Amino acid sequence: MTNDLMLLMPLIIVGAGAILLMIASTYDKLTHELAAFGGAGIFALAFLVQLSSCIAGSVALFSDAFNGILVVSNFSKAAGLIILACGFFTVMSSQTYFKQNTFCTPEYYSLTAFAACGMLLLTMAQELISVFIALEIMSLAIYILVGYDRKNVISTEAVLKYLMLGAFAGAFLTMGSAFVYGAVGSTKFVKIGQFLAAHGMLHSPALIGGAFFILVAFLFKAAAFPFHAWVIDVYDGASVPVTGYMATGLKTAIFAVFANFLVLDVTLQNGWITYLFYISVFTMFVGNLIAIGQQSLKRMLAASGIVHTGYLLIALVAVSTKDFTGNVIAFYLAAYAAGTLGIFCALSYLGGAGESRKTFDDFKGLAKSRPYSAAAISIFLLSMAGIPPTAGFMGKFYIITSAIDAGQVTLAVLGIVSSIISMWYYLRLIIMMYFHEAEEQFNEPAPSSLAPVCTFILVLCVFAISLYPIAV
Amino acid sequence: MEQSVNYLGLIPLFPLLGAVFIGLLHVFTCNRTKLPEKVYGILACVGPVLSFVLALKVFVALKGLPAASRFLSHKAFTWFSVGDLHIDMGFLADPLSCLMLLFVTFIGSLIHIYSIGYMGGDKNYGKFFAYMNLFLGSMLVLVLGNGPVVMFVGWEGVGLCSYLLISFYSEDRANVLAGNKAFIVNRIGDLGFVLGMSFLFWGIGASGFDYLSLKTNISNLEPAIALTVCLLLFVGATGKSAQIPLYVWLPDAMAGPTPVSALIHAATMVTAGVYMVARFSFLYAGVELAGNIVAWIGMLTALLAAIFGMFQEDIKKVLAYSTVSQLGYMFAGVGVAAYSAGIFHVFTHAFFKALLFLGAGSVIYALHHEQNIWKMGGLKAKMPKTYLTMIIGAFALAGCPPFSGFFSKDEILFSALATGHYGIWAIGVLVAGMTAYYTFRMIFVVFHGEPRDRHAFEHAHDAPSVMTVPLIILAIGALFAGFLNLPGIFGGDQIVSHWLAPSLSEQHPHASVLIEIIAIGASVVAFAIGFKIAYSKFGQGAPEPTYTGFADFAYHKFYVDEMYDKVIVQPYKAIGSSIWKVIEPNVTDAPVQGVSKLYMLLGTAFKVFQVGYVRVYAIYMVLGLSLMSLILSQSLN
Amino acid sequence: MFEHVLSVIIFLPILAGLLLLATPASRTVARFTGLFISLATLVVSIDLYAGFESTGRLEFVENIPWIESLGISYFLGVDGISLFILMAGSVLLPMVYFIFATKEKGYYANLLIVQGAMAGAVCAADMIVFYIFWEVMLLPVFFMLGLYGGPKRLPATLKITLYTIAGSLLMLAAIVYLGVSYHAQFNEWSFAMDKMAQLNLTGRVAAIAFFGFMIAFAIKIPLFPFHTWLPDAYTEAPTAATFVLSAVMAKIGVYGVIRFVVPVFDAEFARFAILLAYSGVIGMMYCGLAAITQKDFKRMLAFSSASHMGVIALGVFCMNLQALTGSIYQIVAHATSTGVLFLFAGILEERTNTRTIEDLGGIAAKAPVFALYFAIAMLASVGLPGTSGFIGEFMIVLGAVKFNTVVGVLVGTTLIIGVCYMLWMFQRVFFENPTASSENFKDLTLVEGLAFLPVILLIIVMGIYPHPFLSKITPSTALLFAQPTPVVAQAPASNAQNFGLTIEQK
Amino acid sequence: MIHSYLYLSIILFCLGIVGVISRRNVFTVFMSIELMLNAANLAFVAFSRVHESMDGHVLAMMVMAVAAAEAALALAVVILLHKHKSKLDTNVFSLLKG
Repeated sequence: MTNDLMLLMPLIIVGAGAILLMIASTYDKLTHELAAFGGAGIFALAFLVQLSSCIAGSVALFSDAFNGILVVSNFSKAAGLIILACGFFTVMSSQTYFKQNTFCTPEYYSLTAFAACGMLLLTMAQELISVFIALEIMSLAIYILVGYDRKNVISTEAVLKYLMLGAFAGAFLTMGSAFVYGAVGSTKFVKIGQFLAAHGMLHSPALIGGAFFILVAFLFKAAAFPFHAWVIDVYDGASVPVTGYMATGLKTAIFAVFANFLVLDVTLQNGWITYLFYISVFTMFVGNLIAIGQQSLKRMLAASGIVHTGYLLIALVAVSTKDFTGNVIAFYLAAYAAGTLGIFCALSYLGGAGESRKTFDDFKGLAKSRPYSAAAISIFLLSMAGIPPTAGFMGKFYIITSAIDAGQVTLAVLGIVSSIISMWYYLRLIIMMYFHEAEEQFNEPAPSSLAPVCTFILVLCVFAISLYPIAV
Repeated sequence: MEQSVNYLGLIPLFPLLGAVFIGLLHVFTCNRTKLPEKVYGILACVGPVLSFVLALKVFVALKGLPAASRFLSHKAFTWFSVGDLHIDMGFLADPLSCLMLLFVTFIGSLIHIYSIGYMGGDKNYGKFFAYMNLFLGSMLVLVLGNGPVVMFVGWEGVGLCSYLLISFYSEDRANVLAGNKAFIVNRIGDLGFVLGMSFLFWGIGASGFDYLSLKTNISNLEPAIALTVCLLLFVGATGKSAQIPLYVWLPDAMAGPTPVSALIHAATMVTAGVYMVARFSFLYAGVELAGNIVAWIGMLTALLAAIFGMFQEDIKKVLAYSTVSQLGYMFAGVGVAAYSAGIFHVFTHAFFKALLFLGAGSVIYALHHEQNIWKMGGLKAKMPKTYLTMIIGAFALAGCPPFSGFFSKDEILFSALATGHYGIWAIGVLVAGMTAYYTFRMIFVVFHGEPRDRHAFEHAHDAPSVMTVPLIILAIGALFAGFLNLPGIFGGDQIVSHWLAPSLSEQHPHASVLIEIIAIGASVVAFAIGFKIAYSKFGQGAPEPTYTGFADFAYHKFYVDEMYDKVIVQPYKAIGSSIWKVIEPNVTDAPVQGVSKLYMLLGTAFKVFQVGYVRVYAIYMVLGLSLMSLILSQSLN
Repeated sequence: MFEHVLSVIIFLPILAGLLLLATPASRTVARFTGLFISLATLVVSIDLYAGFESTGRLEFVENIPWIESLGISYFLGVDGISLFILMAGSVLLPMVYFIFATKEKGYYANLLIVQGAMAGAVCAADMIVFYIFWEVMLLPVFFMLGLYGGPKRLPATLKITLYTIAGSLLMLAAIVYLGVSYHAQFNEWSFAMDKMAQLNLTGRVAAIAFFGFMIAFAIKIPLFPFHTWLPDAYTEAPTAATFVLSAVMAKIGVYGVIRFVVPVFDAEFARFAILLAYSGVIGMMYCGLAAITQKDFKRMLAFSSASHMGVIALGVFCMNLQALTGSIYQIVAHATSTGVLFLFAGILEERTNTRTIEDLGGIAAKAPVFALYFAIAMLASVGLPGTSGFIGEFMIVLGAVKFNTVVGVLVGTTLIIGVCYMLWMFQRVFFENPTASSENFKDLTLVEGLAFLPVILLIIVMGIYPHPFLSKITPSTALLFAQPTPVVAQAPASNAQNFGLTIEQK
Repeated sequence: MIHSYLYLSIILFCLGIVGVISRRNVFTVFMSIELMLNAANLAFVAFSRVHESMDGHVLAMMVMAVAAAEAALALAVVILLHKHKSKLDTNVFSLLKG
């Protein structure tokens, strides 16, 4: 039991912290700056605990808490680390962001913590209903964050779309788990695994249908084709730090649980592998093609997020169900998170009041006025594009290696092709920043130094992750 | 067998060093205070003279050796060596190269001295001598090289110098174009040379790629390869020695200063092709067909050039075509395997043609760069020395006994006859007549009759002695050089031929005295007729004729240049421009541009699907869902 | 000879460049830093050259494990093949700082970075390390081209960048394929180049991987028909970038072919050699012909450079010792001749403010030293004997004749094609009468003259006494063709020590 | 016996789907979603009967709880929408597109 507590300590810290913040924010002495530091403190603490338990690493590969409902593996720990880091940087950048945009209240940070709580649960959940609950904890918090700017019709529209479609997908998840429960008699992954091992996939149609629905729900949250349409609008409507948070933390959590679910049993994975193949291909290409046409930077990043989902799906196709470590996925998520968060950090202080700087053209001549920020953004973009020696390259390299190693040569080649296609819209921003003269002036200084510092740290991360690709 | 002497390398080195030194002097002074011309003049003559002295030393050394082993060699260093390909920067002096060496350095030195006078007052005085020295150095490398590759260095070097010197008066575009023409045409020849070398190397080059080892291994070469090599090398020769079809550059090359025409385009460089064929005599001797082709090409060139020569009005052009024609003789000679005869003609030709050019040079000098013979006339009164020397040169060129040209040319014709190449012989005799005609046409028009341009005539006078002395020396050469190879019938014992014997693989035709007499008689008669016609037409001076019909056609050189321009140059340029104007954007680059267009198109197309209505997004989901479940149900049963 | 000399050569310039970018240094500071660093690199490389023992195998090896799980290691070393490309970079680049005095800070910084990256790509003996440097060396060029290029620079920048990256990403897939199949065949992970030679690859996937490499290199070289990015890029790029591209970077493409394709894909290479050879020849003629009608001398030089690269690439495809050695020698010769010609073109452009040949004339009279240097470089690039250009070209033609007669004859025409446009340009620019723009053309200053002098001398020395250079190259190339029959019929197992990459620890 | 329950729940579920994609009123849409969730609950309960264990009931309870939370949020959003456009037609809210 104490062991359970130790393993869940990060989760507990974040959850408790969230509740405390929520309570504390009823006192109007607590300004949202203070709340920001509070939230940052919570995340930092949780991160350190998680890190220490990673380094201690004494636990068995699958050590379960609450008789198998939650399971902590190295993979979930790594995912947890990423999520907590995402939360930390989100909070930091939000603090700066809200110097320019005034719709913040202390609850914002507690919601961030709640969302993180849900994400952490997701990474460990080994039981369908707890998956559903964790998903909803996360989602509900995120819904609120997306719509946090109540005055702004855009963000309201965003939350409408997200909530509506999210709930829709959630319904599929519940239905799916209902069917699975019907087929197996239990919703625990372990049981499902045993059942599959015993009877195989094709035994009961209910199981197939259920698994199919669950898959759909995951694919929706991960924004894979054909369930990707919402991402662009929601990312666009949400405020910058939240977008960053969704793009990184949420995706990490989803892929963690997705992988956990998929590696239950080899038959399950084989059953869906052809789907995942085509879905990943379509996701990559559709995402690229949407990204090409975008004028707003946030929308472009949203579309590129879809593309990265595609790459991650490649990794899912290539994972080996036995002795699954998921380090490829975790590494790619880390690399991707570093790059994406970095850009959103930069945007959160470059964006200006009301995010007035949003389109590509607004970034013309940034290299002149803000050389270091421009350099940082370029590095993040190159990392996303997978140019060495950045983390993105290493992540892509691992994914391609694992794909070819798993015999999916075609998929690997298609992944390469899609990253060739993606090259243009990443370079486009660099070209805007460096090779064009500024048209209109956005020369307000960074309101506070937190976000710039975070950006700098993330730049270091981008290189550190690539140069020391520690096997997670 | 062969013995090594280290001073061999110095012979080309002196002029080369001179070139570098003078060149640097010029480069660093030309735009500041000019050095006095004397400095350059003296510096320029040091190199050639020293080389000449060494050449004599070589000659003596060779003389000291038994005939069979007359080889001096000097390996300076390993040039490059990759696998079987091992090339030494080495030099070889055998009788053949020694002969070339002697007259190249000798005439070279003379012409340098002459140039001191001729080039006086030119603003690029220094540059000129730098180039001349460079040329002499390269020529000596060509002559002394111990293998084809080293020879090729000189081969290209002289080509470069001829380019530089032709376009010496570079302000005038025509000159530069002439230079380009010379270089490019030579390059075409060089391509042949390089390919020939390559084939030869893969044939027998693996065990040493210098003349001596090639000569020893020649038997291992397959006939087919041998023929290919011979022809390819001969392509090189046609380029360098202005034979059909690559002769076109030589007449234009007269754009250069006259001493250049004398040294490079008459005496030395243009004979390099002949020398090369003689060098590879061991190769050509084995391949009958190649020899015949060489001989015929040579003789046809001789004929063609003679025809052109008869209608030229530029004094230097006349001489240029006569050079081409004489080169034709030489190739005919080496073609019929009479290598010594060919080389001997090279030798004598060097004297009298240099003489004629220098004479023409001093005439031009006297008339302030007037070159049209129809603006001259009656000059013999004004410039007797020049007249006298040029007459000698003319007789030699026309092949009148006992001048040098007679013996050498006769030797060639005789060997042609003796080896049964009757056609070649017949044409040769005809050409001999024509030669006599156009030579004396020139002489008479220039020196006899009434002066056509009174004003210029008044100011004409003999050149300073620095220019006339070389003339006289050359004249003596032109007179007596022939006796060096007096055939048996005149009681001589072909000294040169015997001297050359060790380094040439030829067997002398043993023909009856009758044939010899026929040959001699024929060429004498031909000369007489040619001379007679020339005298009767121009002896007393004549007005400038207007050409019609064939004459006009010949006057325009059969429009060969125009044809080349239409058939080769223009299409070449057209292809070039069409490639980067039409093909590059529309064909080669089309796929790339197409892809990028498609890319942008798709990019804009996919925005359409992001309609913004949440219901539509839900519909997408459901559609995808149903599609997937459809596939699922398919896959299940 | 201290340890990690290669790392120093690679990272000294890169770090210096990054430092310059990070600090607000002034132009002069940047210039002199660049000058100092590149000279230091030069000294170290000369030290390296002196210490090179021409065993034919890798020397100065550094091997530090990096990612054990995939057998990737930071693995460096030079042999006779890479040494000369490395030297070319180290020797040529310092000139730029002498010549171009008043450029932006970024100009010099990027130059430093690209120098280091190219050195890295050449020294890398692990495929991943190679790939990383290969990609990195593009970025500085991207920025130089985009920031300091000519008026129409942006399309050119995009084109070269996307084109090259597309190629190299395909190469990445091929590299991974090699690593994985090594894992499959010897079941241990490794990406070391020398081990790859032991693979025996067959089937369609191998052919695809072969083309993955070939296309990447063909784009970099560039090989017909992948050259279409070149004219715009070379013309629009600032002189230094053009210089770097043509003098060194293009060569690394050829180097890649020698390193990866020849030893690893021996069967495919033998199968497609004739095809590649023809594409080399066609490229040579195509670009040579295109060059003759150019109005803009920089563009003309661009085409001529492409034409020469066709010849150099051909030398590799001929699969015999002479041709291969020749093309490696020609790599250096071309760097010293055409590369330097680009610098001269830059000087012309800066002093006359025009790139149109017609606007120039009579410069030989105005600037004799400049004319002399230019003439020497030009003659080297047309392969005149006595200059560096001849040796390589001769050996390539020689080898080509053996490889295939038609190819040999066609490649021979480079003698003619090259000389046509060069003479035409030289005549218009240097001869004839001065024009308005070239009237008061200043000759090279003393500094410039001295800066160019070593290279000009190198051209001549390499032409007259190439033996010492070749003796360093040949052991490595000879190992490549150790068998009686060249790579065609090599047993994959015995390939490793034949291909000169067997490590000797010193 | 069980099958009829299942059929019912599936029909409900499909009705929900149709409602989501066909209706434009936000309220209706959210109600349809609730319908789908309840269909799931029905299935849970039915299955728990089949397996003769109470898990299904528990799960259904949890789903309900979550659904309630979701509904609460949905109502907040509806109010927000109405504040902005005083309409509840989803097609009105299509500023984000392209």
